[in-house]
Amino acid sequence: MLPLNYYLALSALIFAIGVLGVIIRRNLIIIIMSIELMLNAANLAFVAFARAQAAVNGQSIVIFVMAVAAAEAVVGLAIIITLFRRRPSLDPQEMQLLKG
Amino acid sequence: MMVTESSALLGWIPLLPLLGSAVNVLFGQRLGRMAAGWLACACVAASLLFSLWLWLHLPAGGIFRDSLFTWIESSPFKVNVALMLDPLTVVMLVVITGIGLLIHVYSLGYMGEDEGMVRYFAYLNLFVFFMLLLVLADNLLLLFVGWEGVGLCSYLLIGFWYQDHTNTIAANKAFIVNRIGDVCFVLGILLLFWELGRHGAGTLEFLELKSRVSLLPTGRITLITLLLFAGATGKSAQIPLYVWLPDAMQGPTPVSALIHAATMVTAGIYMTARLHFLFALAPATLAVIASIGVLTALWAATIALAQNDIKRVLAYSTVSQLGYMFVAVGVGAYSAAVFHLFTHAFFKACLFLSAGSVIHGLHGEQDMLKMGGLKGYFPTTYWTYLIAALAISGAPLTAGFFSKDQILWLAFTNGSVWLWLVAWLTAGLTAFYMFRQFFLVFHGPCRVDEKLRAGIHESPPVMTVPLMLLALGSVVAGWLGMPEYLLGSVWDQWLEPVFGLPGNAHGSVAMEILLMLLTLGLAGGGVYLAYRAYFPTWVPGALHRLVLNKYYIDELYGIVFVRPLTRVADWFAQTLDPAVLDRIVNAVGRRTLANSLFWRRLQTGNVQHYLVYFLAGTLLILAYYLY
Amino acid sequence: MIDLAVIVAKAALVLFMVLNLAGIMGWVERKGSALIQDRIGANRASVFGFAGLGLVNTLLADPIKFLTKENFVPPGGDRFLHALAPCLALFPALVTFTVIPFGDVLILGERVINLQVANINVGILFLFAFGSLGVYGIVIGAWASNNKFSLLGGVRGSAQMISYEIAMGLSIMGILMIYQTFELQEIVRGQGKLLWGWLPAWGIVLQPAAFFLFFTAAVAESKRIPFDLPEGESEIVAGFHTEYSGGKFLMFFAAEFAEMVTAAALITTLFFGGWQVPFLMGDGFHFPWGSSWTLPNLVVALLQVGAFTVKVFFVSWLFILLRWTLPRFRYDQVMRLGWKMLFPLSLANLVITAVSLVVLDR
Amino acid sequence: MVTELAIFFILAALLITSSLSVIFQKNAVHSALSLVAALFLMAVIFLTLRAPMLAVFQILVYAGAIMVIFLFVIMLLNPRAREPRKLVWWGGGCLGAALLALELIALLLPAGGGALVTGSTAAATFGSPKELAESLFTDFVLPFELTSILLLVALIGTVVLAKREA
Repeated sequence: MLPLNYYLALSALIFAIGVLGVIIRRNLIIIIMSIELMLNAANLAFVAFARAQAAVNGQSIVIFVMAVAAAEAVVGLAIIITLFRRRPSLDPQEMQLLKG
Repeated sequence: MMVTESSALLGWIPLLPLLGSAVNVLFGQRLGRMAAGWLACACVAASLLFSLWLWLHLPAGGIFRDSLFTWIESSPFKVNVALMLDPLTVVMLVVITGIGLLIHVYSLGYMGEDEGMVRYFAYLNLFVFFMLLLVLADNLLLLFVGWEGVGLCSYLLIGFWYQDHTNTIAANKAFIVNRIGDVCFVLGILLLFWELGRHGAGTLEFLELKSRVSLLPTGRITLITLLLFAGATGKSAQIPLYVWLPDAMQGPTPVSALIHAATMVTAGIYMTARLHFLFALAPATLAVIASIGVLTALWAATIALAQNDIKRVLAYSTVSQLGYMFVAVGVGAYSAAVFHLFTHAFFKACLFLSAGSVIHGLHGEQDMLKMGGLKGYFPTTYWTYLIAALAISGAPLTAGFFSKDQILWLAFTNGSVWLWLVAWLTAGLTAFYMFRQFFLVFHGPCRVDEKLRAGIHESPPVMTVPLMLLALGSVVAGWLGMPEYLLGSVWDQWLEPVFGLPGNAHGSVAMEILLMLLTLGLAGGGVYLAYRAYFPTWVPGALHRLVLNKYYIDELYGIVFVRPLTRVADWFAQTLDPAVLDRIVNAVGRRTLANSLFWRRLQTGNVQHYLVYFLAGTLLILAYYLY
Repeated sequence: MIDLAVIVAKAALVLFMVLNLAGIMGWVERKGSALIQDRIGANRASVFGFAGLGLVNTLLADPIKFLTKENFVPPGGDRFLHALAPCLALFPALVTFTVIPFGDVLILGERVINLQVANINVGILFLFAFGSLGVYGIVIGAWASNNKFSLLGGVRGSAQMISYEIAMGLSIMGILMIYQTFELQEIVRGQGKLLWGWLPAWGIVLQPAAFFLFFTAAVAESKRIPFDLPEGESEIVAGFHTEYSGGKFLMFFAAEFAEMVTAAALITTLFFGGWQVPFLMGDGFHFPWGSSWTLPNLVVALLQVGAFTVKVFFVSWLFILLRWTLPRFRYDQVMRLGWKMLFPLSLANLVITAVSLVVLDR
Repeated sequence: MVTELAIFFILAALLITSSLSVIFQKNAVHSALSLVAALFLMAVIFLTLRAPMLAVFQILVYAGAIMVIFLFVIMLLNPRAREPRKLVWWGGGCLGAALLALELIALLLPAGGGALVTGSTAAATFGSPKELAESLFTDFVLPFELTSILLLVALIGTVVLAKREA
């Protein structure tokens, strides 16, 4: 009989960790992994709400999130591979061609 | 109680020509020229069949309605794309699809050798679509869509031979002059909706309008109707906006017949007839309409007296006849106006097409001074032209006789003697200029260039058969609306559900017959004068020159409107603009640039910096929600 | 308390079975290779000069040999991951066996014992989920070895296993549609039905195409010849386990055979009727010609477990036979087979099954 | 109750640890493996929330497929770059993330209210494949089909991106 709030707080923490990863790391692959963490945090909240409200819809949405995450990850990695071929670095700070 | 039936067939009437147009635009070149033409004809023919079927099944005193979809919904403003078919619409449908079909078929011959034939038929079908939309619309906004659409097609078809610069100029002129009227028209629609909305009854549907317009004060209605009528003067070529129609003759002749004689230019009449319940509440507007109508009729007729271009005579004649119709509207005789619209469509289309046949036979020659004595060359066209000319002149038992006399009679009884007198004079002028043209073209010595003379030929059957049918229509179409002292009017009964019973004429049958005889006498005089003046030869004079140049109205407009406007525009462009506007604009630009130079530092190109901004924004938004 | 004991007992039984089957298969493979290559093989292990019981000797001698060898970690390698990798390789193979039913129900007094360690409602997906984790063992092992050949093996392995997982998953969709459940026990029970009164409705009968597709994909998933690209000893030394020795290598070695046994058990469960013995119902045999032979529940359960074991043996033998018969594919051939043959064929099988199910349902 | 609580806190502690490990590991491979662990733990939490299908998908899709591709790419590129970062970034990042966590919790907790997640309100079939499938193929059938298009687009896009120009 755990309160929903425990899960929500956990979800918020994981999300914040993901955000932190995106900001402080300078490796594109790890940045994408941090984004996956954030998506998972959202999933956790969905599943917890679904359980609390006994509505399976929340679980359905998680499946869509997973599909989108998969698409995002492969396309992101393909872009990284293409970038890496041009310049062997994964540091986003070295990719500043769009500087204003 | 009005019977309202829904019919899915209704939507197909305008849709078929649209499909035909779309197919011709997309695949016309691949279909081939003749296939494209026949396809266009088939679409209009199918529309005609549908129209006839619906006509036969129209319940007595009822209408057909079909709501296709909701176009705009912004409460309380709701407009459906919905169609409505009542007796008035039936009349217009018969004119548009019936005469339209004949003209389509005629075009197969007339445009047969033109390289833009596919484009021509695509435009023509598109025009039919918009015209059908205009008359089938069940609300004012949809009518306006059709209204603008036919304007567009008119523009496209006037400038059809765009390689010639004068055609493009004529097309632009038609478009711009129409725009002036359309602005007033839009204002009228908006004002109507707004005023009704203030009474909590905002709507643009005709049926609802009819029951709600009585909410409005007379002053407002007068303003609204004047604005709407201003729109009609543009579309239906009335003073002061008639100047575009003669120039519109630069287009192909079948176009002149269909758009600039039979259908589009009558849209103004149709609109006023459709909104007759509104106009009926504004006597002042009706007086204005009658005056403008009769003035236009006389004015255009006098110009027509001296034109040498075969099509321009007919164009001014059209303006003049439209004036007649407005006279009828002005005296509240909507049924008579629509009746004249109907008969006029037949004989004017016939005249235009006959003229087109002559032009076609002479390889594009339009100057009547270079014709003459063509009777032998054009056996069929000669007779069709003669019948149509008799009809427009009001020869007994032809269509024009009944419709024009009805208008004259109603002008006399419901209007004033002056109104009748001017219209009566115009009838004489009409007979004169029509037969002047007739004699110049078909009789007297042949003045055609020697080089051309060998190539003169009568048109092929694809052109002459429509001519004969139209000539037939020019005679029998009028029999629908015989006056009370003959058989009585089927016409008025048919339109009775729309307009109500025609008001009792304050006059006797004897008076009516007397007036008819007077008109007949004057018309006969006109024909005789034309015979005397033009049959062997003819000598121009000073007044003639004035009239030939259309009273220099185009020049007058040029001096009064165009040149001052140009000068003001020049002043704006050369003085005001650099001094004030440019400085403002440049200052804004400089300021923006300076700002941008500062803010672009945010645009580091580093994704993670953006993410930090993103995070900061998220934090702020969340904080806002928290507190 | 007794429930817990039953579960522990079942888990222990399964673990015992898998590990022993894996060991036995290691011996069978050597014997099989010797048989096929027409030579004497696997007869060197002897206890006190007694080599007759080769199987027992091998089972005991191999672990002892491996465990006493030096446990080498290459310099520059990742010590922790180097040790973790073999565990990760062995773990999925053992865990997946928990959802495979090895018998129907055993009735001991009042107690009805389901002869399956864990009956979960997403059983087959669970199996695939853990099967898909098997790739981590070789990938991590390869990376942690700090060796280019190892790394190549790991990269090959990850690409190959991901590719074949898709065909594998898709090929059994037809089975799932026919038996309408994710639970393996239910799938096996569904295969106990008889078609036309005499033909057992085994998966291979209803979905022959799926069997071949699944079998091929399963061989590829177990990284055995002809799909042993991650090892490829003639190209990249020994692939991902080049830098492994001693106990860690033993675990990789055991993992390969455990994986093979698990795959065989899965194929048995899905296509060969699992623990089903033809015509054997819960209370004995009912033959199609009308006669029946009533048996006590214990005997039935033993027969079923026995049948299951025999079938697993048979399929494993197929694996071994295949290994010593076919040459290795080239890397691009492996990829082409997976993506351009198995994947579309599985899809086609899926569509055809779905359509025929709808048609037959009408 | 105590057991559940203990399980939850153990799982949560492990999950947070592995998540932190994802972003603080120097080596990308270690990060990826930490993420695998985190995803696995998430799957277990899903199980405790009666979402067995999602737990299995989490392992199958995330751990079994996506993360393998991550590892594949990491090994293929084998990046060995140092990541120098100023203290400002670290401090600012940590501060921002902490703030975000606090704000999110402050926002979410009222939304959660006093609801209990592991109560017995749900039917026994809650989260079963059948129920999930019914939800997916009735309420969400359009998004479901659109997702398939998204995946197809991603597939083609990836092939086009990663293909070497011939």
